[in-house]
Amino acid sequence: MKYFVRIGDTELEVELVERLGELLVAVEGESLAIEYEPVDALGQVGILTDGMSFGASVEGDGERVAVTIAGHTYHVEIEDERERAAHAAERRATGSGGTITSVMPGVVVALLVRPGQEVAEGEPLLILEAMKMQNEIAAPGAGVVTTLHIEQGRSVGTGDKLVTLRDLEA
Amino acid sequence: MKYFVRIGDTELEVELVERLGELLVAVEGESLAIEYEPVDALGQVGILTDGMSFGASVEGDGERVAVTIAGHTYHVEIEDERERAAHAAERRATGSGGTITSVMPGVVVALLVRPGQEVAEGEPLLILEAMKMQNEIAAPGAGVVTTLHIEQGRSVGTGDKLVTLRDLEA
Amino acid sequence: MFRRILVANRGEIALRVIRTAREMGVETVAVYSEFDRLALHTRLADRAVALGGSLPSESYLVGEKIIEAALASDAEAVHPGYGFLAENAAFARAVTDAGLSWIGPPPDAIAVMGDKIESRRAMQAAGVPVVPGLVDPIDDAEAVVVAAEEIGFPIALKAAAGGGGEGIRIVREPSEIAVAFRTASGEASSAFGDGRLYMERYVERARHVELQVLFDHHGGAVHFGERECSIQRRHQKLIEECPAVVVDEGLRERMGAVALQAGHAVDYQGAGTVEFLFCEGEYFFLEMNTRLQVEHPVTEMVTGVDLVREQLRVACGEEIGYGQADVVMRGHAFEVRVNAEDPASGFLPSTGTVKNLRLPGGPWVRVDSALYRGMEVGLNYDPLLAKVVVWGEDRAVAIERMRRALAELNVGGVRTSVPAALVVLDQSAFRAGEFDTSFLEGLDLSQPHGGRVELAVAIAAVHRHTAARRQALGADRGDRSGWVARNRMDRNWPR
Amino acid sequence: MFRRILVANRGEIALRVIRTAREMGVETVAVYSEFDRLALHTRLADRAVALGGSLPSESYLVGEKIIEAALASDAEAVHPGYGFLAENAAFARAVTDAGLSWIGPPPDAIAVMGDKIESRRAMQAAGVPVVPGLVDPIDDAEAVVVAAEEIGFPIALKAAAGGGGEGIRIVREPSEIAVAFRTASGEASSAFGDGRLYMERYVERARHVELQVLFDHHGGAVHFGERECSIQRRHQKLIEECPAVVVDEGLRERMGAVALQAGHAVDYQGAGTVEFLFCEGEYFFLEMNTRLQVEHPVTEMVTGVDLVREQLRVACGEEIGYGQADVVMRGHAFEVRVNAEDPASGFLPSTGTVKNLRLPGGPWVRVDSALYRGMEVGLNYDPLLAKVVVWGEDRAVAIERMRRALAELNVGGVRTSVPAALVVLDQSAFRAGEFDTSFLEGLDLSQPHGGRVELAVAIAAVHRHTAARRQALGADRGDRSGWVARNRMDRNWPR
Repeated sequence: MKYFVRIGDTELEVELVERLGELLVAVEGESLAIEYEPVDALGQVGILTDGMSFGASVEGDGERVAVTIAGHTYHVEIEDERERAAHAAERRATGSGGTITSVMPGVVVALLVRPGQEVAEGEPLLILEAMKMQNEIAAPGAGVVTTLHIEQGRSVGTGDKLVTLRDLEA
Repeated sequence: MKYFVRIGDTELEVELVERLGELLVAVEGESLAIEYEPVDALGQVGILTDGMSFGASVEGDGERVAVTIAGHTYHVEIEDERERAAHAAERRATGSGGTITSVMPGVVVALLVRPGQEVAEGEPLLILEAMKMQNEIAAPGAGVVTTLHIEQGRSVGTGDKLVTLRDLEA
Repeated sequence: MFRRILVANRGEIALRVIRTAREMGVETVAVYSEFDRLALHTRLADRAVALGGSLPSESYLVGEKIIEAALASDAEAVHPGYGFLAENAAFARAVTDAGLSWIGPPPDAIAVMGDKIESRRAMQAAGVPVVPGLVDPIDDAEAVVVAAEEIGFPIALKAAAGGGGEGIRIVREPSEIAVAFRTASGEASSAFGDGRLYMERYVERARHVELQVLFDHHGGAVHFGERECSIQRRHQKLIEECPAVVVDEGLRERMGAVALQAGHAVDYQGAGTVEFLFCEGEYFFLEMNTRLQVEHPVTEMVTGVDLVREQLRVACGEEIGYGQADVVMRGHAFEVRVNAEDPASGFLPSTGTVKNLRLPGGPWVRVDSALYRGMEVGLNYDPLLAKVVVWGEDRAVAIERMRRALAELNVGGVRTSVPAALVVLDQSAFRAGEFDTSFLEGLDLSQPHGGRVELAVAIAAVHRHTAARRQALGADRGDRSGWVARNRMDRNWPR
Repeated sequence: MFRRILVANRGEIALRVIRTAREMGVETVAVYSEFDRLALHTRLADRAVALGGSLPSESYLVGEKIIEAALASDAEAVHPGYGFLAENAAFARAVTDAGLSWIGPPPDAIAVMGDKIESRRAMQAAGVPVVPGLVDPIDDAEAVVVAAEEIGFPIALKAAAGGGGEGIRIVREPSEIAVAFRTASGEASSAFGDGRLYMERYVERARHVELQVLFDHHGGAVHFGERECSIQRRHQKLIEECPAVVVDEGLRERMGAVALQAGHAVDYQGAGTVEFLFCEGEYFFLEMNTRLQVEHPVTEMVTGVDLVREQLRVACGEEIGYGQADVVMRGHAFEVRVNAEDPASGFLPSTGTVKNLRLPGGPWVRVDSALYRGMEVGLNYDPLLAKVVVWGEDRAVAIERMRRALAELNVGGVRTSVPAALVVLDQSAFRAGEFDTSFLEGLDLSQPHGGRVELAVAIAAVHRHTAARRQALGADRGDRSGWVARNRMDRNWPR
């Protein structure tokens, strides 16, 4: 099985092959000797690789997985081959899209635009309060507001849709 | 449901009655107001009783349960009404018994008696080694060895049968 | 000494107070919101009283409920911790009016020091150096434009009623004034009900150095040296240390004297912190925090003094009982704040359930933590989950000890600020003591650090593969399954 | 400094060494038996080498395997920890013969001090006071009977080749000699392959006081004051402290000088401990432990010196670099050993799986622990699971802090010695400093302490009831179900 793992700005391909009860691992085509042994079913794992030892932890069962090694946490997004194909098809269908999503959980304390309104690049669309800080969410480019997915006073989670813009017809 | 809880040298009766989603608790007939709230499904519980708060822990699902409150661990044995009746019937059937069981895990390093041998009170029967200490296990009273449940060199666990004695016919 | 006190807080600071109180034979009463029924502070106190509600505004911020809980549970005093009502003079007054002791400074001292303008006036009068700026609060952006010409850029705009870095905006040129004023004033209005701002020169390349002080009710006063808290972002501290690399013994003596002068000027009692902006040997009074501070443990590790014990002692009328010469500093201590936030995305708040937890241990590692397995981390409370504190015979040893301790820490299920602290501790400039309050913001934290990317990626893939496989087989959730993966060239696999 | 060292041990002491090595930038190689594949020392070291086997005799006691692992992993030195091969002179020689450095004293010093008779002779020659007794080992019970007349009862019989209290028997009258000789000699034979015993007066109401010493390769030597370890049972220590209540500064100076004299007499190098029996101002050399000791952390907390760091430094040839006057003791420290044993049944060993774990934290609490959730505690290894260490400004504060810390500790799934330590800390005689090595055995630990019997019993019953109910309903294993039980008189239930 091939996995496509995105971490930071890069993506690495990991291939796993089960053979006679062993798991053969290759990262970007380079094979990696790794012993992987869960400790407590809560996330602690013992890793041995090439003589080196790590008490790592790993969480997340879906596409987002966090791996902590020596205090550093590596947040990755994983797709397997089937998911990759499905996601590609989805993207082809919806185009590049113009929906701004929330990158953090918070509360919408002010909505500064209304549907149909034209906005310039950098113009504030709403104010999101999180952890006692107010953050202006600005338009990433010029456009027309088509949909407000939120109301003032409403809580939003990470990834929730906020505002959809349509490109200005030149 | 009534529970008979043995702790140290004493036994206390606890009655639990479920009523409208609440649990009514009485220890030795004295009712006790208690809020019992598991934290993590691993044993940590939050207890509130009469304004007082405890971060306790509780382990064991069978008849032996350990409760830790403020660093002190209370080891108890619990029987419910049905078990109590069943155990009483069992004791009636087997009599007072003459089997010595191991009070600790260890290894039998020497067997000092053989079946049929007469032993005096205090006479050593075997030597059990645990945690690098050798312990002589002596006869609790005079008798005849009827059965050896163990062999030299064998490991035994807590509660395992060691030697059965029969009272000497006077 | 008090027989029983109420701790009007939650999280690690509530635990901190409970621990010392228990050691002194003082019973503690915890208060808790619905959200915190199973929090460690609720479980580890001797008694607990429900406040109801899950928002701070329904629980820990409702002074009446807290005073009612104290009276109902027969407590003699209230310890406010930090945050919430700790610097609310009206609450302090209400506590004493209810016949309870207040483990903190007199309400008047809180009121003066809690107001940027008033405190500045008082400090100037007392001969304590302050940053150049306007004494009076400002309520429109135009006034800022005018005054900026005299004070000079960059300038700082702060809520007149605020504290702890909330509502602060730095303005570097006239064109930024309008937006900065609008957002800062808006935040100040919504947070404190007072949109007025205070304006002063923003001291660049400044370091944040603060003095820990203690005053009793008999005129006695000592300081416990300084802390440096320059590793911060948006005025939220990440790493603190004691002592400061830029302060030597002579300077410590002078700054200590000034800090005590500041306290005396407002008839201070109890423990407090006088914060200074420090720049090339000069220092300016910034504000006085009229409470225990988050970073107080670094001072404790170096001086051997339990500051919470001292708070309780002076609050119930005891004399300090020792002099400045008895305060001896030994070695060096660091604190790292474990916040629920993601350094890779600009320290955005992170939420989740703590599924997996491993706290560091061993020599000279202190963990002040409210974390427990199963804990839910939400948005309603301060993101501080835990503090890792280390002591070492010198700064270099303490840095290595902190790196070692953080490498042992695991908080699974929520993102934390720890990776950012590790990056800071790796920087040669930090290790050389060369940094200021802009240091943290100058680091690129967007990419993974730690140098184990390939391994992490492989572990993640094996984890996912195993989980999928287990699901397919319908195996027990608690099942452990390990893998041995070998790297044998003769298998001719895969390229 | 070494680039990489191998740690020839397991459990908390392996972790202890790994931690300091990491802080010094020295890489560590762990070795592990099959049983310890997932142990913390295996996971937290930089490298790990499997020894195979699960018994000590197949793994940690096999010197050849360990040396092979060190060579294969390119380590430069071996740290033995305590126990296992730490005081095995032949192993120390084999290590150096293999071209590796030995982080411990010279093999000859180990050999002399490891032999009760030889060490006694050497100490007498060096003018170090020793306990009255026979110099030569004894190999039959009759000889004991004869010699006892001269030495006087009670007498102690100890394995000539033993250490750490193993194989010791106290004989109070002639009739007990036969059984005591047989069992002690049998244990000595099976443990050390040498059934000879050493015989001396058993000093009653004695306290156990020991001096921590350090010698470099250049003639430099310092001591770090004393520890008291009188709270013990069958010579297995439970609570240790630094300093000792019976030692004042003058006595510390004299005992320290004697301890250094003892080390110099055997050309000692590295860290070691000279143990004394202490009785009403008199002290007698008991033995010298030629290794790091379990209780070394109390010395570290009081002196601020990292003893493992000092071991590594002198082992690689550095000078100590400071003098006796630079060793400054501050405050008071305690250590409590968390052993897998049941105080209520005479400290019988306890086994099980650690299902549930909560370690103490907060100010001046140090936890040196090998515990992790899921750990299996068996019979094959030392029962020491963890050590809780606290520091306080004085003894009274440190006692209260230890009580507080232990109240926070939970090790679920295995019985521990902690309740016994709590009972000791509650005794007024202990708190007054009035105790000797028989103190612990004089306490009744068979009944539950803590005073919460009714509550514990109620919790146990609710737990069992809930578990049974959940099973009956077939609910999810991870299900949390809480209960609110009220005490309402108007319900007229139950009597």
